[in-house]
Amino acid sequence: MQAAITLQSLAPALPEIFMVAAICVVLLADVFAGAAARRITPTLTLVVIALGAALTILHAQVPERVVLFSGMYVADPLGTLLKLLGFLFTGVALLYSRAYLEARNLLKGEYYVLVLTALLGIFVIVSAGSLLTLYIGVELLALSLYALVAFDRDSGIAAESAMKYFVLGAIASGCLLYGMSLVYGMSGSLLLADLAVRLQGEASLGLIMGIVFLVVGVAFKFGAVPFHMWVPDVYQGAPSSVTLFVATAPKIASFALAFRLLAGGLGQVAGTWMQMLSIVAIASLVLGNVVAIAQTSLKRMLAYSAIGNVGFILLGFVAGTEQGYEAALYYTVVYVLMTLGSFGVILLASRAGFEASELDDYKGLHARDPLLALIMMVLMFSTAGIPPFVGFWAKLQIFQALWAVNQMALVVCAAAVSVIGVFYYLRVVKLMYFDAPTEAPRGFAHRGVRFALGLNAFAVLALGLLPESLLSLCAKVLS
Amino acid sequence: MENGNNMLGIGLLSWLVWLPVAGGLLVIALGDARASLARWVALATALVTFVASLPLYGSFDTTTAAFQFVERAAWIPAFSATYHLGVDGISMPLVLLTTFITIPVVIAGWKVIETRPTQYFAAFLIMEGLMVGVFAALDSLLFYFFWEAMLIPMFLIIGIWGGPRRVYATIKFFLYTFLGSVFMLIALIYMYLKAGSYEVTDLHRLPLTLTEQYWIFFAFFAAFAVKIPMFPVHTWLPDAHVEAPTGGSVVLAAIMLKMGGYGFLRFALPIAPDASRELDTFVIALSLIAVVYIGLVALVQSDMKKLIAYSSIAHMGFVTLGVFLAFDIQTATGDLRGAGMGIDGAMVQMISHGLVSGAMFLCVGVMYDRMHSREISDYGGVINRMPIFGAFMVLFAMANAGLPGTSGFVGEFLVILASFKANFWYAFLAATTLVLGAAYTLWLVKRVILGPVANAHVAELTDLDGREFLILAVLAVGVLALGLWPAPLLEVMQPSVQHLVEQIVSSKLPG
Amino acid sequence: MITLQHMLTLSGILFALAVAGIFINRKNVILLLMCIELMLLAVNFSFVSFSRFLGNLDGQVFVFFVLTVAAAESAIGLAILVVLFRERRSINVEDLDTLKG
Amino acid sequence: MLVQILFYGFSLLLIAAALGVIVTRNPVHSALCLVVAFFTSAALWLLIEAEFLAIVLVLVYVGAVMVLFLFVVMMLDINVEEVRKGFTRHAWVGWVAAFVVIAQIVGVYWFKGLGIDATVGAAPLPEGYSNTRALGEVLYTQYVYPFELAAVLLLVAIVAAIALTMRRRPGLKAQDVAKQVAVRREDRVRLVKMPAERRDEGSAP
Amino acid sequence: MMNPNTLLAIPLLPLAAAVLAGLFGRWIGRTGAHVVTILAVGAAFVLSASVASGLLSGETAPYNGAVYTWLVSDGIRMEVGFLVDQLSVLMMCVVTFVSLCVHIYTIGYMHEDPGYQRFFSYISLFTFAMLMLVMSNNFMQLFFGWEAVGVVSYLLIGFWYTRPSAIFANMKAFLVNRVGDFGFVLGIAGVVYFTGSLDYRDAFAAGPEIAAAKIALTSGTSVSAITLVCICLFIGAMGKSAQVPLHVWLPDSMEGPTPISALIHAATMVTAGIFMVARLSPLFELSETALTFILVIGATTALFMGFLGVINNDIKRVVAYSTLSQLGYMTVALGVSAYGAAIFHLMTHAFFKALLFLAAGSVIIGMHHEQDMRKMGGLAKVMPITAVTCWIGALALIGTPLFSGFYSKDFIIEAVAESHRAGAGYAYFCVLAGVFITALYTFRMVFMTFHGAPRWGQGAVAAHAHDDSAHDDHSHDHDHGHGHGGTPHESPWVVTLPLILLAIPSVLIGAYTVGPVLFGGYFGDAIRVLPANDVLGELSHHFHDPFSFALEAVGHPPFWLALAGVVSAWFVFLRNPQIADAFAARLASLRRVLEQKYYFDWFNEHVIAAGTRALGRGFWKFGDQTVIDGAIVNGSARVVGALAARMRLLQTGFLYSYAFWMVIGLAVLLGWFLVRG
Repeated sequence: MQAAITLQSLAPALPEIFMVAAICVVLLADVFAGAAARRITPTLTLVVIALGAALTILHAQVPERVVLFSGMYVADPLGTLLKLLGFLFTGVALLYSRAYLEARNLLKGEYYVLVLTALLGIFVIVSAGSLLTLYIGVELLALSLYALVAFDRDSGIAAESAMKYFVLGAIASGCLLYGMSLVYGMSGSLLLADLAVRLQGEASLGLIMGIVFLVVGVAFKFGAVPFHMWVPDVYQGAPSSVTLFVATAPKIASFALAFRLLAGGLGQVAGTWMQMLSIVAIASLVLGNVVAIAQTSLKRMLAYSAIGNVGFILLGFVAGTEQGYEAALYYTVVYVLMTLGSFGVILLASRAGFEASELDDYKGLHARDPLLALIMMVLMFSTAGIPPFVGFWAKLQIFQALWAVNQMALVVCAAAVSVIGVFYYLRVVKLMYFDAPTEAPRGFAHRGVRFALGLNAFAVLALGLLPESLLSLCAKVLS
Repeated sequence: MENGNNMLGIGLLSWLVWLPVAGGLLVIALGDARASLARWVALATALVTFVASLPLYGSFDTTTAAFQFVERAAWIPAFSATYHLGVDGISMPLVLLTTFITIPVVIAGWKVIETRPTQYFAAFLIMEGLMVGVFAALDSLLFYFFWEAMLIPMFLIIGIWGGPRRVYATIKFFLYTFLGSVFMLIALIYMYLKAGSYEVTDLHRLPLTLTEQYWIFFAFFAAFAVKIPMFPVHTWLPDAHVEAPTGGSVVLAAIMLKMGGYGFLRFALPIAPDASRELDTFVIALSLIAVVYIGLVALVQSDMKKLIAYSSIAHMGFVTLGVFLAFDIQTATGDLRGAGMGIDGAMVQMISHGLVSGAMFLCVGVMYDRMHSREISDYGGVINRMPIFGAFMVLFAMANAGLPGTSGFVGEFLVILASFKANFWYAFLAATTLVLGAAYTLWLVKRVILGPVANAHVAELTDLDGREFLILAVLAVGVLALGLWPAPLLEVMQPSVQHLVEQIVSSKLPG
Repeated sequence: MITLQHMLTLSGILFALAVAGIFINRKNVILLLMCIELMLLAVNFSFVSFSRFLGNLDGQVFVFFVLTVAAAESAIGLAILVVLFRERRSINVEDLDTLKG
Repeated sequence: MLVQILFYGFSLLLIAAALGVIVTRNPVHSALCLVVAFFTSAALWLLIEAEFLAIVLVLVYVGAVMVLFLFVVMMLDINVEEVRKGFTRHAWVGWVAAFVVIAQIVGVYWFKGLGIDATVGAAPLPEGYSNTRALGEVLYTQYVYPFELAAVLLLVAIVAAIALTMRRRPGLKAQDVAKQVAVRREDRVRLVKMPAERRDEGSAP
Repeated sequence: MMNPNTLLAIPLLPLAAAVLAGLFGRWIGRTGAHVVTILAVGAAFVLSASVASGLLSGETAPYNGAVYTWLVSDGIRMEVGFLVDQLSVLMMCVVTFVSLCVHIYTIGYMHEDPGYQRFFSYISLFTFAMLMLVMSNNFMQLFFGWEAVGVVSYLLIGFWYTRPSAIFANMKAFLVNRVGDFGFVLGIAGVVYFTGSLDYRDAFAAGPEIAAAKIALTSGTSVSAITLVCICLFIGAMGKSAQVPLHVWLPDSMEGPTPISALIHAATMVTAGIFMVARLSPLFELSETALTFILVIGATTALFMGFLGVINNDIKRVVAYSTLSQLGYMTVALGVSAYGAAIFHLMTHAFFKALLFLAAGSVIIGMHHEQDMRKMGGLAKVMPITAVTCWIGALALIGTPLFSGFYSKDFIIEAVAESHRAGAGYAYFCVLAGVFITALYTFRMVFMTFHGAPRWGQGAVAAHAHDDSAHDDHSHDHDHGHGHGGTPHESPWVVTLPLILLAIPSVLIGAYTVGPVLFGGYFGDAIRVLPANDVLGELSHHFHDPFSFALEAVGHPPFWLALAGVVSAWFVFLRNPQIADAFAARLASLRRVLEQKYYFDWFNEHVIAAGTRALGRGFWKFGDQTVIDGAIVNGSARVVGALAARMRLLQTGFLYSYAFWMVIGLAVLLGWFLVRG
């Protein structure tokens, strides 16, 4: 563990190292570019992200688990995949956001820096080998997000939602920490690998208490009921571009957090947290899908939809098998892909002085902007879990994983609730296609971004028709 | 067996699935600006697909119950799901029905659809492909994939081109069907985990305890009973039919409802035969309620489409009745003679109902296009102004009432014959359709078609144009041909039906 | 003799009080930030005691990082508070109810 | 014995201070209670021989964080009267919930058994042990990775705080020292040569 | 062996003509239409006759073979095929001959109608359907023909589709027939159940097996299979042959043009039920109960429908009630196993009843489409041919010795008298009383129409305005070549020729054929009677030759009853019409019952139809809309919606409540797992 650190040995940590450097570069470039920063920083950030992804692919791939920094850092194929997805989703999110930010005078270097630090936080979580790195990653991500949510300083609701997010997030961090302290106390180590070895058999009460606190922390990061209260407010209050980001890439982090912590560190006492998660998951499914019906704001509706979908992801963990984790991973990836698209549509349907955030803003969207409506429809059906779109496979896999461990009640419950959920996705389609357009203005018409969005929707369809590639990828990195 | 119907390395059934989908996409790509070209492309696609589907019948081997025109390719190795298509005597006629019905549907929407015409045609073409997929899929996951995907175009068709309450109707349609299908999915997953495969044939072979079969049966029942639809989960149908545009109603009645019946034959019965045996009285009771109760309800409808919709439910009651007779027949007579007749009857009833209800809805569409009303009370004496149309309408009405010589008779007759073997009262109640079916259909004809010209609007009606004549004539020929000589249809079904009967009476209980 | 039990109990009470402070207090947001500090203090107590009583230094290192993070966190929290106050001219918790439902 | 007296004394003080944070109505008082809580905590940590952290706690928290809090409280010029509303009707529910959580946690520690033996005192430290040194040794070796990340975390805090609070208002009358220093004579005064003109008295109406 | 192609041509020629006239009527024109159809039907008649002569002369054996396989299901072949034996060939001849006459007659009757081609198409189609029915060798085809004649009847009753009464009547006819078919199809299903075949041959062969079997109706009770099957089959016959209580459609069917009334509702279609029972005699013979049932139904129909003829004033309806009554006679004959007598009466009845109808039609034409007998009288002078032929028909109907009806009816009465079947006594009374009644209403009609003082010419136009329903109106266009209320005139030759053609057999056919048909073993194997039931066999001992039998009849009660009927008719309706009025006033309540036709229509409309609709509406409004849609479907949607509205209130917007819920969540999880752990 105390072997000399060489450049060669650090290669698996290249993404993080690169990101730290990149953050500094972008920050400095932005400061010194002055007025030109508006143009340079976004592009530079995208270049940096692309570069990072390329470097990750070329140099940071590991065939199997590699441990660095005295066990603090773990590199494995799953980590590489998640990081690449992090790069991808963040890059796409930034691509979609640019015009929106410009129109709202939010296009500042700090925004991009904060996004990059959030991404770094995600990476840290993804590669965390100890409770400490996990915690720092969580905080790195969370603090960046708090700042991003409040980024539109002229928006009262943004500040309000940021405040709520912050306070609740801090409580959740507190719980997470308290849980970590208990787990540490029970095991005497911070390293997840040690935990997995030391915490076995019948869980002691202290451990159970610790796990409860950890589950609360994890559930909060996912936005699962009853630790979900921040989700609707943040989704609605934050600038749409931030919502887009909050709703997407951090879900990878949440998955990684749950996977590293629960499945990894506490994998031998899975029985305990699986039960807790199942309660949380069912509550999320029910509340998310039911309350979404009563929403009038699309962003808020998608927030509740997120809560419901998180319930599905957690169900994957509840299964507690490799198949279950696979399903959760797949679901996460797919969900993020779809959410990127739907918030992308929200961004593109907005313009200066007009936020297309209310459901009624989408009335007759098809008549105004057929492509956007088509994309949104694809995404809505996909999120609802209707074939031939990829969302179906995600749900199917969760069901399969749960059935495989005979969790019939959960399967039936999830299935029934997802039917309720379908209703509000259909309502969006209904507004766009069946209702007459109101006199609402057209959104931005940036061809490149529209193309990207179209590609996003196409991916949802293509992965739905031929799901094998992504499925086997998920299976490969987890085995 | 491989019939070797390959073009460009793609099997015939694949062509039938994907050609319409591709045509639909092409039509969308043409856009409303080139609507007239798009119409012709749509028609050409429908025609080519139909012609392409004819070899299914022509090269069909009627001596075997095995699946034919089989295509199989890896699809999702992770779930060991395959892209597995094939038809037997049960699905092949339904595939042909699908490809056939799409043609009149396209023609029916030719001029009438003015808003977003290309999307309209595209939706139908895509749906055609998906529906063929449903009937041809031999992998249950693939089946489910098509089954659900098909909801999307139908949802849009009702929602975009439908009537005033279209939103309610289409969402009701979607949620109802979706709710049912989800349970089927759960059952499929369960069996996949047991059998390690989604292959239909593997599921057929999978031994299951009675409890398992009960649950699986109910899951399938939820999906198929909604789709058919059976009492008491039928209430989506009248709404969907009433609000859907003509083409939508036609496809809904002619094909979509058949998927429920097909599902029972392909999945519920062979997979859970012992549960089916235990629960057959329940299903039969619901079917008979459908025949009597729904027949009475149809009688008092004031909306033409609703009336036909209810009549569809009653007719589909015969399908479920026929399908589930086998067990009671075995109990009552000790042998299986007649069981196949019930299934034969159900199958013929499905095909026939596809033609007849499609034609009925087209007829209503013809009137609706002129009068923009579906209320019976707005009509009267239509035949005075539209004699040719009136003749067609009377013909289809008679077919709907099950007149011998039309296709509507064959299925009902066979099912009644078979049901007598099971229980006299089954036959008794089923036979009430002779009276009820005639009552609501003829009363409709009396109030709408016959009589003196009712009002000034009727007085301004013009008779069928060439386009309308063509589609009604084609359907009329179909209705009569099937009624006068159903043997070719029965012949292709025979081995598969026999095989099915053998399957469903052999217990799958382990040990 | 001070046992681990004593320290942990103290930590537990502090934690619960801090949490309680957040939701029984509707006065102002700044108090919530203080409660959060209190909560982190409780956690630190737990870590320090475990570390000391297990004879394992990791817990104390963790506390070190928690302190760092807490500082950064309060900086950001206060920054948000400032933004909020500028927009709303109030930091009353009960005024933060625009987003709901 | 002395240790125990000290422990209980500081503990009570700590809890009282924590309660004070929650119940006092003036935010400044709360902040001061919090300071007290930190001090007593530091004392308690000293009691269990975690000297370094005790000192850091005082330095970082009391020295930096709490000052920041007070600064903000003062800066925002909060109307103390308005804030003095106190608890609302349902506060008792909160107290009950808090009590339940306390009961649960304490119950585990005292009555149910934690899973490890928590009733023993800490092992005495070896001779010449330096808590600070021991921490320092691991911090830059074993924990170098989190250490670096902590740096990024602080950077985030800086960037975020600046991005959120710093604004350049166009109408603000602030001095720019650099500009003041860089000024040249020519920028201040311009000498203009003009031909003399006769005043035309009569042109005025 | 008969040539199957010939047999095939017999039904197909009219079908082809029907298609030609129906689909291409516009191209071939009016003349083309009637030429084509008449040629086809004529050819069919000629072919039938040649087949008949071949069969009767013993040159060819009865034919029984399939034409094509309709379908094969579960090993049961359903075929279209012909069974041409003595029974069916007789029917074929009758059908084609009457049809031919009606075709010719139609040229005159319908010559003004715009639906001329359509009409010819329909009646040709009917001929096809009827031939399919009688020539069938299996139940499936029987049912096909059965329904097909029903549907053509539907089309023809509603021929003038703008008339509300016509389209009401045709729907009623179809529906009532469907009630019969309901039983019929059950009966067929029963046959298939027991024999596994639809073929007559197999069914008859399996008759004893069915007789031995039982059908469980409830878990406790079971009935004899043969009885159930036969009664079910007979219910079909009740619908088609208008037996009480399924007779209600037949009087209303007079809304159709008169040629139709003659062809379908007198001569052929309504006798399909009789034919069917005779055809299936090997089965019916096995069930004493079913035959008793038939007997009682038939006797009731024979008598009570006759009463209605006495009070009706519509010339066609009187004939229609007479048809009902005569059908009752035939049914009675079936009921006493005198199938031959039934068929014989069917044949003679076909001729004289068609004759009467066509004569009535001729009167109607002559009266410029007036049907009310109260506005006629004395027409014998202006319409001599019609009057004479009508007299012939009437005499045949009441069973005047030597006329065809005499032989057929008298043997029915004799057979009933011979029979020992339960209900035979009641039936004997009914048929005897029926003789008097028949004579009464028949000659009431004859006298009111052709004799006495002419009542036409005054107020006919005004009456027309009031009495639209009893008026044979030619469709919506009132643009007749001549006005109403003109002087009656004799009809053109195309009308009178069929009258004459029909009058000949009405007189002669009875005497000519009674010997061979009834007693000469004519039917051979076509009709099977158990020796115990063979009443005709008993009668054959008394029968030597037609003339002596006619002489003997004078000594029998039927003759005197008929005479009494004629005399009463003469006395009451011709000599002293006020007596009739006095009777009417005296027996007002009885008269009301008769006028209301025993309240059958009232019951059907107000109880059955209205009840059905009320039930349907109840199911729809309550079952579908309130319970299923309202409570369950929309109800659950509402519940979810309300739940959503409630649950979203949890998200109060207040930070402390958010925190509170988190703590609650924490506390619950802690509590749950700490207590459990």
